[in-house]
Formats: sequence, structure tokens, C-alpha cells
Amino acid sequence: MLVDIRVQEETFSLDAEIARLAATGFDVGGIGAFIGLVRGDAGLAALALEHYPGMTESMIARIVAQAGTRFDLLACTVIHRVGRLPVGAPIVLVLCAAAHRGAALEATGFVIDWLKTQAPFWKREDYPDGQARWVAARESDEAAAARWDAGDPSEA
Amino acid sequence: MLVDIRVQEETFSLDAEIARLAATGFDVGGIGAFIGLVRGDAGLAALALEHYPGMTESMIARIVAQAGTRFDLLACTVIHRVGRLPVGAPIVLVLCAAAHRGAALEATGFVIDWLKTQAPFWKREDYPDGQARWVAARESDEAAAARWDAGDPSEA
Amino acid sequence: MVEILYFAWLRDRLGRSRETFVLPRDGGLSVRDIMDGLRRRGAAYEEIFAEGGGPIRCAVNQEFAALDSPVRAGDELAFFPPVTGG
Amino acid sequence: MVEILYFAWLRDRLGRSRETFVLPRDGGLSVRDIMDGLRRRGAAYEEIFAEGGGPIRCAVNQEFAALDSPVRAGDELAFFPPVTGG
Repeated sequence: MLVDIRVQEETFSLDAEIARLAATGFDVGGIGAFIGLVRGDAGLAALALEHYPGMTESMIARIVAQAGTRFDLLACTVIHRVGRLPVGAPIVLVLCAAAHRGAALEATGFVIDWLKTQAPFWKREDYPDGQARWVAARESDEAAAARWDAGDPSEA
Repeated sequence: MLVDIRVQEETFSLDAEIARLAATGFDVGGIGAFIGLVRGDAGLAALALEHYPGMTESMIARIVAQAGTRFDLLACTVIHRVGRLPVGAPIVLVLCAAAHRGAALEATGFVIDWLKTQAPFWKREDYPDGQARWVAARESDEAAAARWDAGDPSEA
Repeated sequence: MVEILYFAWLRDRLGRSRETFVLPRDGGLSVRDIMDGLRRRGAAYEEIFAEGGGPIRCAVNQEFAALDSPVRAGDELAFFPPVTGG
Repeated sequence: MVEILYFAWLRDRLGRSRETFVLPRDGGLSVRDIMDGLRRRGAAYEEIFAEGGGPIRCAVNQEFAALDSPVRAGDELAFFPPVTGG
């Protein structure tokens, strides 16, 4: 499995990432993708994203490895942005390539669900009036990850 | 729900399509995507894709409407290519935008599963020696669509 | 009159993508009746509409239809293999 | 010596992102023991490590850890809120 994990301030191009995956061989029949965007909740101006360098990459690598064990994947790309991101900006990209669509889409869900609960990123909401508020973790994210029973990458 | 359905010979740009969805408002938190590619099975040179103009668009519209009823979607884009497509080329794009990732990813799976069994496209495999073979439908595609019980868009 | 369309290998086998079928004055035909009528047009038709000649599907006015679906004057009737897009 | 890291609102509250903690000669401390030691450094520490002050998580050497996980000289111990990426 080809794995590409990046934590970066810059935005990303799906076309470039998909071309990269498609160029790795002609066994890829389907690519599942998830793109997270900064949602403009209640007058939000921007999100500031912080992470734990080192641990972030190793946790994402573990999640992706687990996805590779569980699903028949040919490649997986995860790009997560950090820094200040305005409303509407892309935050995260998960791409999973497989011979067949089932594995590609399921693995995409698996990776983003675990990333939400296991990768050490924190979001701060910045408002136009200068107020800032750290986002609280959502129980629904824990529940979403728990659906993938026995797949907890932190226990790998 | 914003719906965009296109059947075309030209390729597509995910970056352009995502920018279009993101520009429709700031309520979008996640976009699920599926990209189908021409897999290079056993010396295949290209696929030739044919469809039933008129019925194709109306069946896809019905599938998308059903997805909108079932999932909390803000927008859905489906682009399906026709004509001769070389190995590695993108065939189909499904993009589902929602406030939350669960709806976006599930709707993406729903749309592609039903598209595979309900949209009147036919693939012909062309080989370098000039041989051509119409692809047979796969029972696994029927089974994948049937998972979405009671959601058959042809019965809508 | 009914407009008949053929797609994919059915069209290749017949060498045509469309033709017309004149309904009898008293009407009341089903898709199956029309298939029976078309079979009399030649061996290629016998072949594509044969039991076991390969699974085929049909649509009346661009809606999936069954063999016993009624067909009326002005309808568009299409025959094709199970779909393989996506 | 243990390197201690703070992230997100914990760092904001303390006004620092890292500091060191000297282990006693006889070693054998858990994450909880170190939290207790840090609490003596001031009110802001009392606040972030308070029961009910908000849920916090920790990692030892960049692996999620529990309060009773052992901490050894040279380890990197991080405190942070539940993660909210993606």
C-alpha cells in the first residue's frame, strides 16, 4: 500500500493528489475521498488549527496502516492543514484507492472517523470581534469511531 | 439541495467541482467523493462507454433525489463520462456535500451503488489486438445496491 | 407506431440502433408481444430475444419496464443489456 | 528529567507550551504523580488539572497514556484536551 501523510499550512489540490494515485499503477478502480471544510457556524471568522508535531504523523500512519489491514487498499493519502483557516477553506483530505469501490469508500470513512478521535489536532474558533473559543470534542465523534469495532488504532 | 448532473465526453476537475460546491454557502462541513477510474485489467487498452441519452439523466436525477430524501445533503454533483476512455482515465465522479461527514460519505455510497445498477450506461472493453467485449453486469453490484433497503430509485 | 431503440451488444448484433414497429389497430400489446413480433424480422432478432441468449432489460418511455408492461402508440421502447456504468 | 508539553487551552491557561520536571532519584512516578507535582507550581496548574476543570488527555512519548502510566527519565509527557481535528 502506498501511503502519503502530510501536515501542512498550504491548501491541497485533489486533482494533483488523484493524478498521483492514478499514476501509481492501473489497478486502481475507485478512489473514495473525504474533504473537510471550515463550516461557517454562527458568525465564525476562521479556525486556528494546532497539532502535536511527531505524534500527529505517527497516529495518522497507524490509522492508515489499520485501514490497510482491514480493507483491500492500494493507496491512501491523508493531508491535514494547520494554522489559520478562513470559513469555507478545506481542512482535511482523505483519499483511499482500491480496485473496487466498496473498500475505497469504507476505508475513507474508517480513516476520517479515527482521525477525528485519535490524531492530536485542536481547533480554535476565532470570531470577528476578537473572541476565540477552543472547540470541545464531540461525543458523536467517539461514537462514530467506535462503530469500527475492534479497530482502534491506538491499541494497535 | 443543489443538484448538478452531467454526462459528457470531457474529463472533469475535482478542484473545480469542490470549489463550486464550497461557494454555494458556508454550511458545508464535509464533502464525500467517489471517483471511478478505468482499471487496467488483463491488457485492456480502453473502455468505450455508451448511454441512453435522456433516460440516463432522469435516472441519475432520481437517484440523487432519493439520496437527498434519505440523507441530510446540501448538494450533490454527478458527472459520468461517455466515449472512449483509456486505462487510468476517470469515468465517474460523485460528490455529496453536507454539514456533517456521516451524511456526506453515506450518500456518496448510496449514489454510486444505485448508479451502477440503475443508470443506463454500458461499457465495452477494447483490447490492443482490436478485440472488443461488452462488460457483463455483476451480481455484486445488485447486492451492493440492495443493501440500501427500500431505497430503490426506480420505484420512486 | 412505436419507436424501438437498441443499445450495446443488442445494437451490434442487429446492426441498427433504432427502428419502428407499427401497432395493430386494436392496440393492447405488451413488451413481450412486441418482442414476439420483432423475432419474425430475422435470425439476429431471434438471437437477441432468445431465452438464454443473454439477459436483456427494457424501458418504456425511458422508465425500466417489465415484459408484461403495456406499450402504446407513440411510446419509446428500448432494449438493452443490464447496465454496467459507474 | 521529563519534558512536559501543553497544547490548546492548557497552554493558553498556563502561558507556556513546554517545561521540564525533575524526577526524584528513586523514580517510579506515574502521570498522576507528576500532575500532583505540577499542581504545586501555581493556581493555573491547579485549574487545568482540577477535577471538573475540563477533560484532559495525556501522551507519553507521543502515545496516548493513562493517568497511571509510568513516566521515566527522558520521557516526553504531553497534556492536552480531547482532540478536535478532521
